[in-house]
Amino acid sequence: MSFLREVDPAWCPGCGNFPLRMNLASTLEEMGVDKSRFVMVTGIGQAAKMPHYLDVNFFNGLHGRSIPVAFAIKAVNPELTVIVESGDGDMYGEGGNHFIHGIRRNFDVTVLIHDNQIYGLTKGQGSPTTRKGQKTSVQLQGVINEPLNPLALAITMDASFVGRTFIGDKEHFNKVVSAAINHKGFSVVDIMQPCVTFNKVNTFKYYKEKLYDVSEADSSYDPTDKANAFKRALEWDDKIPMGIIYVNDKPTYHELHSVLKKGVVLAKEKTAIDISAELKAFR
Amino acid sequence: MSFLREVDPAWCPGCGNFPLRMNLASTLEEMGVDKSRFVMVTGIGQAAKMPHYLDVNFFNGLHGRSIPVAFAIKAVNPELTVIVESGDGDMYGEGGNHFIHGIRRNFDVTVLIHDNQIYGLTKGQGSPTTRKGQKTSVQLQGVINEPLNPLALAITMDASFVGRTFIGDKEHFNKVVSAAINHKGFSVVDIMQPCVTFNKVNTFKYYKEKLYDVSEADSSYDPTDKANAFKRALEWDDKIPMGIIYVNDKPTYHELHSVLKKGVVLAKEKTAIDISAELKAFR
Amino acid sequence: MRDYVIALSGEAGQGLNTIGDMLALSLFRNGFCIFTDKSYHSRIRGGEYIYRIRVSDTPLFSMRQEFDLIVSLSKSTTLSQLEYFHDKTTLIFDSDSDHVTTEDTGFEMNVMNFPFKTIAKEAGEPRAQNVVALGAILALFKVKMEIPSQLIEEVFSGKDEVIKSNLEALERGYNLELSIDIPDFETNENNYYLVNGTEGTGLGAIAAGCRFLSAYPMTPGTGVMNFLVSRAERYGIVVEQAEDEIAAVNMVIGGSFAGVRSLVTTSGGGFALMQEGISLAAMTETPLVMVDAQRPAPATGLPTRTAQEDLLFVVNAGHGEFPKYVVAPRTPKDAFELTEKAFYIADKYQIPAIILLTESLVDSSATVEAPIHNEEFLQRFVVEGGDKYRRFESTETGVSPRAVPGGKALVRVDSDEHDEEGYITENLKIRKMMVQKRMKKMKGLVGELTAPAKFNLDAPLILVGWGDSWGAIDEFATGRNDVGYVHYTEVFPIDPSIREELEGKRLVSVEGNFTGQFASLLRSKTGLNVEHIGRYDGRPVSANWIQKTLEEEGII
Amino acid sequence: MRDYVIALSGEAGQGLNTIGDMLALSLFRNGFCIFTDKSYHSRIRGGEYIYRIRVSDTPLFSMRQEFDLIVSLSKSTTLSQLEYFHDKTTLIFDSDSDHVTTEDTGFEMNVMNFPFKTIAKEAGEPRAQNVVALGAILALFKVKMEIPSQLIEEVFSGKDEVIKSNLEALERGYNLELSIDIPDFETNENNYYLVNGTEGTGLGAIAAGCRFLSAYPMTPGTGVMNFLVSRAERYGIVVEQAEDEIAAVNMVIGGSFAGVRSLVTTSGGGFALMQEGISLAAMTETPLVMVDAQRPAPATGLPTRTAQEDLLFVVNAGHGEFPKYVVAPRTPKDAFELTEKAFYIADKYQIPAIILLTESLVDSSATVEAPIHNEEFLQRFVVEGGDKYRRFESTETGVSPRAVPGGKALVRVDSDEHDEEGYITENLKIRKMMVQKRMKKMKGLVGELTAPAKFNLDAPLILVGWGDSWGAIDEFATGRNDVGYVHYTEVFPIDPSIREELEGKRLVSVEGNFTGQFASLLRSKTGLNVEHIGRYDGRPVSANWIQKTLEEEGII
Ligand SMILES: Cc1ncc(C[n+]2csc(CCOP(=O)(O)OP(=O)(O)O)c2C)c(N)n1
Ligand SMILES: Cc1ncc(C[n+]2csc(CCOP(=O)(O)OP(=O)(O)O)c2C)c(N)n1
Ligand code: SF4
Ligand code: SF4
Ligand SMILES: [Mg+2]
Ligand SMILES: [Mg+2]
Repeated sequence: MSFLREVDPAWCPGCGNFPLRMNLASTLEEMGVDKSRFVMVTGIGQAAKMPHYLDVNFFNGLHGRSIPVAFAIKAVNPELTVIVESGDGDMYGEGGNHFIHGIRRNFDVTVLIHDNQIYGLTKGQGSPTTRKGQKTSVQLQGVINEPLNPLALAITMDASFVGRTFIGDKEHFNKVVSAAINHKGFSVVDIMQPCVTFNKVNTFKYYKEKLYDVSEADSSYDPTDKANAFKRALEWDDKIPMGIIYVNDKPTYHELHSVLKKGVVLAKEKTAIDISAELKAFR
Repeated sequence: MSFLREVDPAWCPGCGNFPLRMNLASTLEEMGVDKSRFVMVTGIGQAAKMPHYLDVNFFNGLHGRSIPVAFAIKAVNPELTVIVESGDGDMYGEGGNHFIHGIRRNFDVTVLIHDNQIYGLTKGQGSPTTRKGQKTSVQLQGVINEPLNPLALAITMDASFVGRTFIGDKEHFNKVVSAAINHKGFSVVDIMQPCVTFNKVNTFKYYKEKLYDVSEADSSYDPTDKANAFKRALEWDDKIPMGIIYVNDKPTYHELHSVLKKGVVLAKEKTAIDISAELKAFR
Repeated sequence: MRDYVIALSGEAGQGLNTIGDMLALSLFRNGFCIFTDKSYHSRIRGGEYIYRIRVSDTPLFSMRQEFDLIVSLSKSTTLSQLEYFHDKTTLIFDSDSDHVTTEDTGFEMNVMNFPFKTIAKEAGEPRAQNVVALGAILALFKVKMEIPSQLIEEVFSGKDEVIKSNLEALERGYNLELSIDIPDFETNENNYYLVNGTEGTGLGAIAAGCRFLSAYPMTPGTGVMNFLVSRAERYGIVVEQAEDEIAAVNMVIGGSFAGVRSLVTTSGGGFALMQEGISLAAMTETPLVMVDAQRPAPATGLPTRTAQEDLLFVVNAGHGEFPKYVVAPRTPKDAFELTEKAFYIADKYQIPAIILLTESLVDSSATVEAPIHNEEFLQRFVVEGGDKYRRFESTETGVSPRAVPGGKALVRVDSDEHDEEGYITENLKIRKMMVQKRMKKMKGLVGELTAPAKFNLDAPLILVGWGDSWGAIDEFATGRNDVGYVHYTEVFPIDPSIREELEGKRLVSVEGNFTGQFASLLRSKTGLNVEHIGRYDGRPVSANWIQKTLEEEGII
Repeated sequence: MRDYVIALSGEAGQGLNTIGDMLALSLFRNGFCIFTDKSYHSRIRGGEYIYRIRVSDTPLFSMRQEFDLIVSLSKSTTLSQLEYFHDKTTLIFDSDSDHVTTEDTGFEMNVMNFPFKTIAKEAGEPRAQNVVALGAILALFKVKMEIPSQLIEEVFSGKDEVIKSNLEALERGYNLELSIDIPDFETNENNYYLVNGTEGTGLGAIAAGCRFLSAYPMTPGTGVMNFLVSRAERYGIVVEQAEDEIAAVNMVIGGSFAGVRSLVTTSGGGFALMQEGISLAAMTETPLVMVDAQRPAPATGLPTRTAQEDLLFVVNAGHGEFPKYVVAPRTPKDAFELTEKAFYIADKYQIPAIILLTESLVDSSATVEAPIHNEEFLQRFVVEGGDKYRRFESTETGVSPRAVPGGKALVRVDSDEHDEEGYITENLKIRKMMVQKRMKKMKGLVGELTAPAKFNLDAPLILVGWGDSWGAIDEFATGRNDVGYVHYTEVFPIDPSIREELEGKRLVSVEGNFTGQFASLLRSKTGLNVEHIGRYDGRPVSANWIQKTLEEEGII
């Protein structure tokens, strides 16, 4: 079952979203994801155009608001596999509050962030992950804000799965993203994706040189050690950690929720409620 | 110069906001803060009523939106001492996105959060800091979300000063809050404040028993060690850390901003711009 | 029409709400008709809390502001009510407490005092002073003692000792024999229900099959969330407290997209944060049902007071152009029925439907006939779809077949302009077609409207109203032949054909706002010239207020 | 009136914008009048990018959609323009490239091709093919070669080699001698400026003394932010990119509260997120100036297209009732002047003032007279205050003395209802007084309005318009004596006295939306019956479109 739609994506030639798309489609295919029970939820941005170039159910909503939509879809229909596809501006900027509170809910979702460290679609403004000093179309003198560290933030909020991968390493992408999807709970994957048009700093080469997999580098790496994972997540300038950074297998929203833990699929319930009994209390 | 206004606060008898108010007023007095150059910015909630019970300049704005207002006040008038007064719902819930991005700007502000681990003014719903399992007026079966850890979050975002104190320890309050105000940059102080009406778990006694000061407990405690501060910040169930948890003396927004670093006080500038010269470029 | 108004006056935290509810319910269960309201401050303890109960023998739907009997638990809050005293108002207070004197008020009053606290102590429960007062008032109305006794047993169920002493306190109150004249009410067996606006809306939502609610707490909209929370386990409803209102509305859109009737509740300031979400629902043609319980604004305004200030804001909510449906119930019964209809219309036309409540409606209990549950309103209009399914297929009515994900069809929706399949498009011909498709629904929608309530349209003066002002307007107009009215519960869209009936008449809109928003709306849809009077001090309009204001303005 | 329309057709990333700007500016500097527009997709590379230039001898303010000359850099984007070809349209393309044939189009065209690429290569800069075309067109208009030469030197300043080869390419282009007839324009010395809506607004803001801007990027509102960023160092302006639109509006309110003229810019979806902030500004009576650059909605809609869809949304923005001021400039000159006025009105009345732009206005350059800077508009109305200062003092005009923190007075403002000092209150008499105080400002505000533009009001058909449709309406009506118009730039509030002038006439509003929003607004304020025609496919109205649509509707 191919997840690709035959279409010409509106991305710039050379954009990191092209390999990302191919990697994602093949990951989904290899995992044997059931297309009819798969929903992709997105905000707005270059990343968020993804579902238009795949053959999937999708809800392409507002800039920054994918998480609450995804939450409710999953809440009312736990049978669906829900994936959020977002950009660094979309998720960590406009969507920041939903990101942190979505994690707190630990519902079963996989959140893929195309992190190109720039606002692509709106022409090159600094994003929350743009590094200090980088000059952009609005930060003409260079960014002066402290960059947001997505992995550290996700770990702090205790996301139950936190990973990072790179569009340029198909195998690694497949490994991390499929683990994220298989993981039960809120999974965050920060995906390094070069923007060839607006980000001349964080290029393919840049990532290629700096990224390393934490468990390849250190076979004893323990992703369940939160403080240690946090420390790893702080690395950037010399070497950038990727792979499965943090895992905390804890009960999901559905497992803890007093109504949902009974296994009810609200989206399939048809029972009308007999309101007359309820009304009696008001006599 | 007294910072107290003669007025009967609308809080419940026994509320932790009463001692908080007295502690704060005396801290400001002892510091010799210049009242005419002091502005308090708040959102909405019980905490946010504070400026009405003090004799200060204030902007009592919208629920959750104090940080952006405070940012701009400081940006255009660096001569003002700006304090944000907020609740756990106001700051970590509705205001979460501004909290994380406000920290990234590292403008010189002190953010005091009256953390009663509950929504007080709206009658007892769970807040982001309510612990798992606690029953509330909406979470009848107990909260199931992972609580938000304010200190860990502030450290992750690299707030340049992160502290915690308790309304029941005047001296400690004075120490931490005055250090926060004296600190140049974004200072966060999470203040444990019992809500006697809606939070029967996190009581005065509860805090009194569990809170300990990190540097009193360990005289070698180094608040500039980020990973260690993070680890401390994770403590809760047995012992709750307070004091000056994390400090990172780094340049402020004003020191980095290409226009503001020249020392300009926009609020005092009167120079009209000669637009005709500018217009010439369009001929 | 006979009526009698009782006020309980005290501070938040003194248990006035409990005792008021018990008083109202006991009178109601004894066959009286009841209308209640509350006047309170935005604080948890202290401040002013006035619980008023209007007793009558036929149902009434507004308060008379002047009370006949006031039970005072706090001197200061009672003094703040002096403007509502009339010549024969009786003041009751606890003789053990600091009390209101003629010197305080500056006029003679009919004063009674009883040692409530002492009596309660004698009954073995010093905190039961309110129950003593309850007994005394109920005796006055000859309410059967089983009725309050049963309530006491329910409220304190499990605590036998407390029940015993409270029953004792009740009985002692019954025996106090207040010498107060009350009207000679007729109480008959009836089929009425005592419901407030919050309960009416909540019950309507449950009856409509709502199984997902998301909200961020905001007075006075929180009540509906609390109501559904209280029924969540029983009916399998998921109620999620969101991190902010933006999350709340997007969650509800997500739940609805996935196939479940979902509701978001808020008040004006929270509604302001949901604007982009409304526009999203419109563009994705996802049914969206919202409750906006109005309070005085701008900004934070007066959180615990009432207003009808959000009308034009709500009618014009969301950037861009699209059909929406806005209702403003008159009564708790209406709230039930219009909530059901809102879910139905939202599903049938795949549009936002907004239920505009007010603080006074949500906080007031009224005696109503049984709300009518409409089976037809359960229809979901969801299709299964198949291989060639197109979510935004162009149709005659503008309504496309709606499938939900997880079934046979792949469902694609986009907040950008899109083609019939749901894919993003920048083709301007498709754009044009899609605008027309969405706007076509207006025609069907107007066909769904029920005519506004009309009364005595031959009169020289026609009052215009909407929402919960109806009780006051109806009470004022009833029995006068110089005044008629037209009153709306479905406030958007508006059927312009009303023009024919109203043209040439003097129209005066009565509204809970300053600018006359409904007058302006009606004018924009019909060209009719509509004057207005408005109340904007945070209190609901009443028949008396209408009378006084029309006189002041020289209209009558 | 002579005119000539040139279209440059290609894809995003082909440098069309640079070359279009150089072409327009060269023609302008040679004395021609210019109006440009752009049609492009929401993508960074590829897609369709059409840059159109209308040349005339007197200033025009709308596009003629049919072009006389098209320079094609891409076959597919040119084919998508076929509907805008007329009999005599000349198509120019690079003979080295894949090109449009009669077979493709289905009709005969006037085709010319030149080996632009080859010529550029010969000039030593293969990428300069656009410059060759530039030279060829400029030669046609007999534009002095110094003019584009100077531009090339500016654009490539510092890169001497590149300048040299580009100048060479330019000259070779000049020598191509296209045999195309163009009208015989008169070009005179003049005092005109070539400005687009973004620049007009940005310049107006700078002239008004705006020193703080906060925004979250959103097409087509981003331009004004970029403009101020480009001048930030020169004039000492702080431009802050916010984390979201809610932060942006609250920042601007904060900056304004602290005493600095501040501006927030956005587009419809972002404006939706600022609703609560608008209400906050109203309640705290903090001046708030906003730019909403409209694009087609709902939701994400069509990011790079134009519309006039936000009018009623903006006019009714923010929960609760309060005065606001809304302007919709016709031209870039207007944008300058009304932006200045918006800052002035916001300060004078301490209210929100909103500047409604459109994508077509911000992206179009026009030949305008010098924008008039009004010194009076720099007045700030800020007082020093003192010990007894009361921020919300009740006054005749409703405007209270405004002090800013840091001075002699303590300044207290609250989003709750408050007393004159700014302290929170739940006193309902004060509430009532405060509503009246805020609303009183409406009177002064209406007095500030300039009359709408009026033309030939004796005609049997009066068109009604607002904002940047003026160019098209004026062009259509000029020279016809059966059509007049009334055209608004100040769209809220509306002075209802216009009724007297328009009563009894056939009024047809011409708008960039489906529902006729201004028609509806005017009707609600005046009772006038206003019909409407609307364009809602994302393209601006033009004189031709008006003609065609009025004919189709049987109106003319
Ligand atoms: C409410 C709102 N604000 C702003 C925008 C404009 N906008 C669209 S995408 C985007 C940023 C995209 O950046 P990112 O999320 O990093 O995605 P990228 O394009 O880089 O993949 C913005 C600001 C919008 N669509 N909606
Ligand atoms: C936009 C908006 N949403 C909701 C509210 C209602 N509201 C007022 S205060 C509050 C929560 C207060 O909780 P917290 O910040 O913890 O303050 P506390 O009262 O506990 O001190 C809420 C939800 C509001 N005023 N505005
Ligand atoms: S702008 Fe950047 S992210 Fe967007 S499509 Fe182009 S290369 Fe990709
Ligand atoms: S509700 Fe809680 S926080 Fe609010 S005033 Fe009462 S005790 Fe204090
Ligand atoms: Mg990005
Ligand atoms: Mg709290």
